[in-house]
Amino acid sequence: MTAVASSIPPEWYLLLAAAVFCIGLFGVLTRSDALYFLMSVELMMNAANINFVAFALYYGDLTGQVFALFVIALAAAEVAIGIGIILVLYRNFGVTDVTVPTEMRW
Amino acid sequence: MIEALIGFTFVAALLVLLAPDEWAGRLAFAFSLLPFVGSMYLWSGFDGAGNALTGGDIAYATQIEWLEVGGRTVSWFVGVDGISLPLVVLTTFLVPLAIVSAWTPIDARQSQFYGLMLFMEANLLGVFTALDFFLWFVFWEAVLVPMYFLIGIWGGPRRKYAAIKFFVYTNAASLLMFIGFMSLTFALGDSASSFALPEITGAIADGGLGTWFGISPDRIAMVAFLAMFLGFAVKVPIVPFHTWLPDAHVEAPTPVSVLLAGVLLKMGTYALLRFNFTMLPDQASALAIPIGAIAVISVIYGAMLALAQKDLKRIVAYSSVSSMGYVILGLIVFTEYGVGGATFQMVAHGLISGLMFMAVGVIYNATHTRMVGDMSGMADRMPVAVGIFVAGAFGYMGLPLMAGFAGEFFIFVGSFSAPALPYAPIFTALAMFGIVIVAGYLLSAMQSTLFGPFELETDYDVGPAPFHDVAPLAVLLVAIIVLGVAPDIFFEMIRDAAVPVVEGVTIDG
Amino acid sequence: MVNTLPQVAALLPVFLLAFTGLALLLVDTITPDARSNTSMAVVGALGSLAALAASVWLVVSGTGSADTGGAITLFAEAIKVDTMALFFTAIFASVTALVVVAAHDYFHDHESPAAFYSLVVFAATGMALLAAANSLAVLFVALEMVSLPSYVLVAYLKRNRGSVEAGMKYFLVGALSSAIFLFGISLVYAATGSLLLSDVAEGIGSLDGLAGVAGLGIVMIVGGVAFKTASVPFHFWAPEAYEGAPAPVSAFLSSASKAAGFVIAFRLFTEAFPVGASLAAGIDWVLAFGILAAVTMTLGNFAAAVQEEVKRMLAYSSIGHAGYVLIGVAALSQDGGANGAVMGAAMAHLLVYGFMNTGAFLFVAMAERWGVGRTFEDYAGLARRAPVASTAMAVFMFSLAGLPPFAGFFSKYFLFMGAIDNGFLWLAAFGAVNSVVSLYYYSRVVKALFIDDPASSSSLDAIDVRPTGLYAAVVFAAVATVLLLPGFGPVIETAEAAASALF
Amino acid sequence: MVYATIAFGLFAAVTLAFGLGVVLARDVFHAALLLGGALTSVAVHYVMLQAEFIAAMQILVYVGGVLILVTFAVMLTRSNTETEVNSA
Amino acid sequence: MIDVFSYVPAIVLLPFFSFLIALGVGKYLPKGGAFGGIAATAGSFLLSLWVLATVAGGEAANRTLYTWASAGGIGPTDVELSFGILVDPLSALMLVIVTLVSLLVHVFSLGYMNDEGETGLPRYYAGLGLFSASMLGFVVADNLLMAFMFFELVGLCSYLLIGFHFREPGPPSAAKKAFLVTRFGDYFFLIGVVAVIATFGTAQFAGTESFPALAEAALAGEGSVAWTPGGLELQTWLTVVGLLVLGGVVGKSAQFPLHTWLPDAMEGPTPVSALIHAATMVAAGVYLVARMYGFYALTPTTLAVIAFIGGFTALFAATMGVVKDELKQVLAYSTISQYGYMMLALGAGGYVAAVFHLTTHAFFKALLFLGAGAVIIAMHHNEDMWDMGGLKSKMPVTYYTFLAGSLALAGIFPFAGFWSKDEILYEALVHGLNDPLLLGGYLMGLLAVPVTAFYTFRMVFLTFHGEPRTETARDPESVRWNVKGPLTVLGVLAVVTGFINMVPVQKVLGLEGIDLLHLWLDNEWGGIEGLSSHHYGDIGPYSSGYLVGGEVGTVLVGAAVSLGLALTGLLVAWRLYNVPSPTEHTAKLGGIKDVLYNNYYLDELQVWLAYRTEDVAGGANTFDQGIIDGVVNGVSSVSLFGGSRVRRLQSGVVSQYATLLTLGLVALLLALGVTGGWFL
Repeated sequence: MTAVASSIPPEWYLLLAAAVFCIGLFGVLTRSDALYFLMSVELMMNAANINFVAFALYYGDLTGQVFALFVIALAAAEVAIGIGIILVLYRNFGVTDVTVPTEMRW
Repeated sequence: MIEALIGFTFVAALLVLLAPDEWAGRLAFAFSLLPFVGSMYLWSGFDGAGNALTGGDIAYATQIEWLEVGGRTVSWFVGVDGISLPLVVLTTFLVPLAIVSAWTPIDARQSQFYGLMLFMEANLLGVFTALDFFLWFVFWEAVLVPMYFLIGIWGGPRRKYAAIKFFVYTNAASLLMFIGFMSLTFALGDSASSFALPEITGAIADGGLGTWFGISPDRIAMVAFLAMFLGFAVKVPIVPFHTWLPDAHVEAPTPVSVLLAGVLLKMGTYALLRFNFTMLPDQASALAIPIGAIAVISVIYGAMLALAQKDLKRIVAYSSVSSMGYVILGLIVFTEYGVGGATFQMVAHGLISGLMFMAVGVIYNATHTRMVGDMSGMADRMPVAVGIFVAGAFGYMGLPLMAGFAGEFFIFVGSFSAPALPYAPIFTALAMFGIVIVAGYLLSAMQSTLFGPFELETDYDVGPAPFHDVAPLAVLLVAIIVLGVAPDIFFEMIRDAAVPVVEGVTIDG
Repeated sequence: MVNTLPQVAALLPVFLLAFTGLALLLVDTITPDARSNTSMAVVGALGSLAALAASVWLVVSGTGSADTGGAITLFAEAIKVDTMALFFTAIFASVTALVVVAAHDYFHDHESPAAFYSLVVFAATGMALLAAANSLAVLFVALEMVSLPSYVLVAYLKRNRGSVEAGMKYFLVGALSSAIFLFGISLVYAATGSLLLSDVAEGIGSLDGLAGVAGLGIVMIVGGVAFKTASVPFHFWAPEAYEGAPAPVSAFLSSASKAAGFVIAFRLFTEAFPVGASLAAGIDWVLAFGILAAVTMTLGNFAAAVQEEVKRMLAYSSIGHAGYVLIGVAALSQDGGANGAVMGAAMAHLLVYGFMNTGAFLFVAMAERWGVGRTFEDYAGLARRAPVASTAMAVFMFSLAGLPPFAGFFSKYFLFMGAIDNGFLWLAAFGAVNSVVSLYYYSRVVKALFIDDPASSSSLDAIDVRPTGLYAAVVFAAVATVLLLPGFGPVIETAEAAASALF
Repeated sequence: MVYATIAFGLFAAVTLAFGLGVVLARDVFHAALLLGGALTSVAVHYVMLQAEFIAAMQILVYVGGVLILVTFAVMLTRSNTETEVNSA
Repeated sequence: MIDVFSYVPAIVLLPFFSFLIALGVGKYLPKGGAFGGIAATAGSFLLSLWVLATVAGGEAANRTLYTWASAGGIGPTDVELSFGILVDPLSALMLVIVTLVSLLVHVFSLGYMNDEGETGLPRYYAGLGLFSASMLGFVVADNLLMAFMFFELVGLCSYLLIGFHFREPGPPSAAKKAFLVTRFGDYFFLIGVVAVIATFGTAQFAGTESFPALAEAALAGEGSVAWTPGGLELQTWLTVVGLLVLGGVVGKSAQFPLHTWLPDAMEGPTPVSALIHAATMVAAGVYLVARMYGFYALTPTTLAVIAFIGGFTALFAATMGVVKDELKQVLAYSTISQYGYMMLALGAGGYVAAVFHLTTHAFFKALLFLGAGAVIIAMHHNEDMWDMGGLKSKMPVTYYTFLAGSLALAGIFPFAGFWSKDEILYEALVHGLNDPLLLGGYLMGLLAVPVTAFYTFRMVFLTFHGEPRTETARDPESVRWNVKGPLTVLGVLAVVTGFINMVPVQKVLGLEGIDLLHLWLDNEWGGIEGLSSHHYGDIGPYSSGYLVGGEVGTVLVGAAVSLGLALTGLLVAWRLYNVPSPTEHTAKLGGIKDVLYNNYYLDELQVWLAYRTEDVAGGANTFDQGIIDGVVNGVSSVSLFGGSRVRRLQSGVVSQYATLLTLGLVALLLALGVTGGWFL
């Protein structure tokens, strides 16, 4: 397995992460359902994590990995809260489509 | 001493604010006499010499460090010299009179009104005595707040528009000025270690301006000059930055107009003198022709506008624009009579325009209109008030042996042959034509409102004005005549402080 | 004395806040529902005041300042307590105290106010930790500690459509921004190989070929900061969140949370991405902040000028203020002599802003408590029935506009001054123009309160209660706003010293 | 070496494919499932990067926790939506 | 020895105190404060006589009494602005004239105002007091600035008094016009004052450091002035300054083209008209030129202009007087005309002649006005001469004194006017023979003589002769001693004043010493160095030329011609109007009639100009409200509009927020990337 790390240039991971990030961002921008939104954000965070883990190995520094762990935990918490909010949103507006509640604007 | 004066006025403002409405007017008047007495005391013991900014002896100076920022100290630094003392006296003199003149027209929320008046007085005193830039700027800006309320709450029908316009416009100008001044201080670099105006003035005079972010000292000085000039031009106001003034005046209640015209406009000219013309005389001198032209335009254009007005207050308001043009002319010529006359004119105009606004107010109290076409023959019903009105109007026209003439004449004498202003005789002669137009519109207005058969549609009898309306008018008139007959009571000390300003300029050729 | 205490004592305010949060949970479980509101408010207020006292005492005693041996680092340098951290902790604690006291009256008839207090205090704990973070990891975790309770707080009124809508928008934009911020951190980590700020700075100094990656990361981090500080273009959540959220929460978000955003910026862009090294690497984030500052203040102020609702106006004004404070970062220069001055002024402004802006939102909370409505027209003539509160509001408005004799005057003007001193005349000019615009809409509030006549004689009858806690908070904020003018010396000097220590 | 490259390429492709699936899926439930796939393939990357623990956590927390939550949410909201639509 | 000159200020201040008393407590005093005024002017009169005697005794005074403003610098010069007194033969004479006329006017007012039951008497007497005080202050002024200040105060008083009947529409308007038109002249005067001070650093009239002396020295190359405007020759500049000061003179002395205020000023009470025309306001202009004659004598161009304006005004005003129907209107135009003569004299180098005419005119014009006042009392304030007639028998005192005044005005031998007018024409003639412009002035002055005689006697005949044409004229109200007294005094003076200066007699008969006024003004009995008629003659530009028979022949021819012309005018009037029921003959004038009736349309022109000024002001106002204020408000509108656009960004849809946010970030990225060169 050591060979894998040393054989793959870190730039490739950068590119992979960037691609995943962009996909997530694409999802955020194109989907109007809050749940898609949430999942897309998860993808983006995972993209960051790929970087952390990859470069932790590259630099031989564990802090990246540790941070990735934290991120996973925080992402989970965020999803939990997010789903709570989506549920109250649903209760008040009857939808999970984020483009519908526009009572406040301008 | 000055601290006591300002402090007392603040406390008095607070007390009046808390007093019941019925007492507020009387109480405020009583309180406002004390600052007046205090200023008289300052005057009697005045031992200053020269100009406070150029190393002269400052009377009653106090300097206490307040805070330090960016390596420069800000301090509580107050004191008076021959230029500021007359304005301090003017302020403390006008405020009690304005308060008395408010007794009739102000019939709601009195304690707030009088409290704000005193609060404004305290800040005005601060403006005229502060010698540290930040301190000065605090007072300078703080004047606007009570003024905003005074116009906004007790004003006429369009008071809200006028108040906001006044407030925003003059603040915008202040900011511009602030930025200009700051560039100047930073260009001074290590030459000045505080925001004390004397130190900054001295540092600039000693060539302390350095290159600042690649901009040459000359250019910085010029940019700062322009920024400050524009900033103060709004306050003065100088054409074409004057349009807030008629609106503010027309909507403001009489006592507020009195202070607005009497003292607040002087803040602008005072600051011009202190900052632009004392600190950066060479820049001023380099711009002599445009500034002279602006002065002349202010005089003539303001007078022409006054001629076109039908509202008495608007007439007086525009004529203030015109009068302030004279002051600018006096400043730009850099002669003792010019600069001294400009300062004297500030005081004189303060008294005269105060009188005029009060007189218009007295008539308004009785008629509830200020439109020229709505009334005539008021002299028939309120002879004393009208008599003083006429006297004041002639004072405004520059009748000799009244204060206005002295101020204007000093300026004219000072400017006619001034070396600092090319084509000075032509500028002066053009500006002088203002005295004809001012006579034109004031006489016309008086003819149609005060004289002729009495006509006014009211459902009540119009009788003589009450004593407490007329008394301040009379006091002002006496003061105007005294200053006109014996201008030296102020002019001597003003001149003493103006000489260093004049000497500060370098005239080519 | 400081030397006799263990180093970890420097984190006392953070511990106090965290402990208060826990204590609140405890109280909630043991007190009967009927009295829980009051007892929790008392505990929360005492706890935050204790934290405030602790941080002030630490500042005064010189903890972490350059005079007493420099910043105190803890936990393998992950935490670093210096004067700036303590200064900001003081801001957070004071805002928290005000909000907690005010919330007592605001939630007087709310079914379950208990969670509110603990959420606020936990968020404050996160902020305090944020201020002391010395590693990107700690920073991100602390940031999430602030954000997650905030999302809930905004949506706290579960049956109120406005509150829920606001919470949803805040959360979604927040989650997106967090992701961007995190990705930015990962890129920086990729480019420099470390998460410790000082090591990152070193890495920035020796980038080879990775300038683009680091630059991209920094821009994304700027985005995260912009979100937290409600700066353009990450500001979109702010008007809605502030408008929809319960007014005390709006106060908390717009003051404390915004300050938290700025502490990140100040910390990161002095220690992790120093100006000189960044510029040498071709990463001109100063320009980025300059653009953001200019656009933010302009957009905030111009939009605020045309609002009909006071609360939404305040929301936009708070965006505008973010623009002003951004000058504190945007006006830095490589060897500008006034870097410390301008950033210190920004910090001082945040402190003053903490009082005046919180006070203003609390006044809105009071109006909501009275039920007088939300628009300018609804506020007409309030001064007749509530002179004290209205006067306090006038103080806040004028102070926000930067008029003397209030503290906002000095902080704003020192900020402009610092910008000019560092050669950023154009930023100061932008600020000046915007101040003028802001004057217009701030004075509209004053005009409504004092000058306008009430729409009808009965419209003021709603003002039949005098909520003590709200009054106390508002008046206290007003007094602080006024007194900070004469007492500005120590504040600005501390702030300047704290900021200078970073360069 | 070549294997490593192939493995990276393969799982990168899988990750991206699943990711795209998430954002493009018509049905939210499908999307949630696709997200699970994407996260799992990311976990594979972690393994390749010698971060087995992280990979484990990834699967535990995400696939085991987050995904379930999402699924709950999907079910809670969608069923109601349908009934509402039906009732309407 | 008592220093009488230290009492000179009292001459000024006494009437001033009467002003204060009348204003302050006048309504509690009998006769509305009249006695205070009478006492004050009487006191002043006595003091003036004493001063006159002292001056005759060889003393004079030129003192600075009070520093108005301490020396301040203008450019390189230090200037002190002060008040002082200058008492020399000229001012002593003028003091007596002014105080005497003022005293008589006060007395007359008892009859004209008090007895007629006017209201506002304290105000009236206060005005008279201030008027006298201002004029006296002007007369004793020792410098140009002080002169200007009192000159202006005189204008103020004329405003107050002309507008005395403020409840009617006419008087306030006339008062405004009087003040405005003279203010227009004073504008130039003020520039002149400032120019003098700037040029010489002083405004003193007398002494070696006075501005005429400095100018003289500088022109002679023996000194230099402090300042001249760049590139201007001294002579040119002095001419300009002289013309500027002249502006004030033209305004106050009602010379063409600023004479239009004076006929309107007849709206004021008649005694006030007497005071204005005889001794105070209008006289002030001419007196000013005489006062600084040492300066004017240095600039020939100015003198020529003065002479030409004077001659033209004399003729021009006289022609308008021909067709007027109202008593006071005729007198008003005659005043303008007569002051034209004085200006002609001054311009022609006839300094003494001008002062002489000023003196005689003061008396006979005061007499005529007071006489007219008496007639007006009698006629119940009807002034139309066509409603009068036959008053000769009803009011003999008035008639005979009025007749004396008229003869003097018409210049009939041996009444006062003859002597002074004759001397003016003589001076203009002898100096004009070498100067065509001046000769033109002379000819116009000469032409005005028969016209003057004609309109004067037209007035006399219409008023007093023939049959009474109305009921009132048949039974006029009688007047009392307080009217008759002043008339008598003035009547005597109108007859005898001429004898103080019988130059023709002296020249023809060779009697030395009867040209008293010449000697008086030539410092024969003392005076101030440099302020003598000889000195003026020396520095003046004129040389004399003579007609047949040298000096004596010229004197005789000149006198004969002017007297003959005057008699011709008188005879024509006699023919046309001394009939029982005269008719208007104006129709014979044809188209000229309308022109004369409308005063050559000059009023219309000035009104038109005033309206155009108002139009310009209106335009400026529109510009101000529309453009300048529009810009100010426009900035606010644009800001608010911008704000309302900006807030549209906030669409309320969170997806769009995400999009905008991303776009913003990308934009930032591009900006930084391009500047930082990341993409290279």
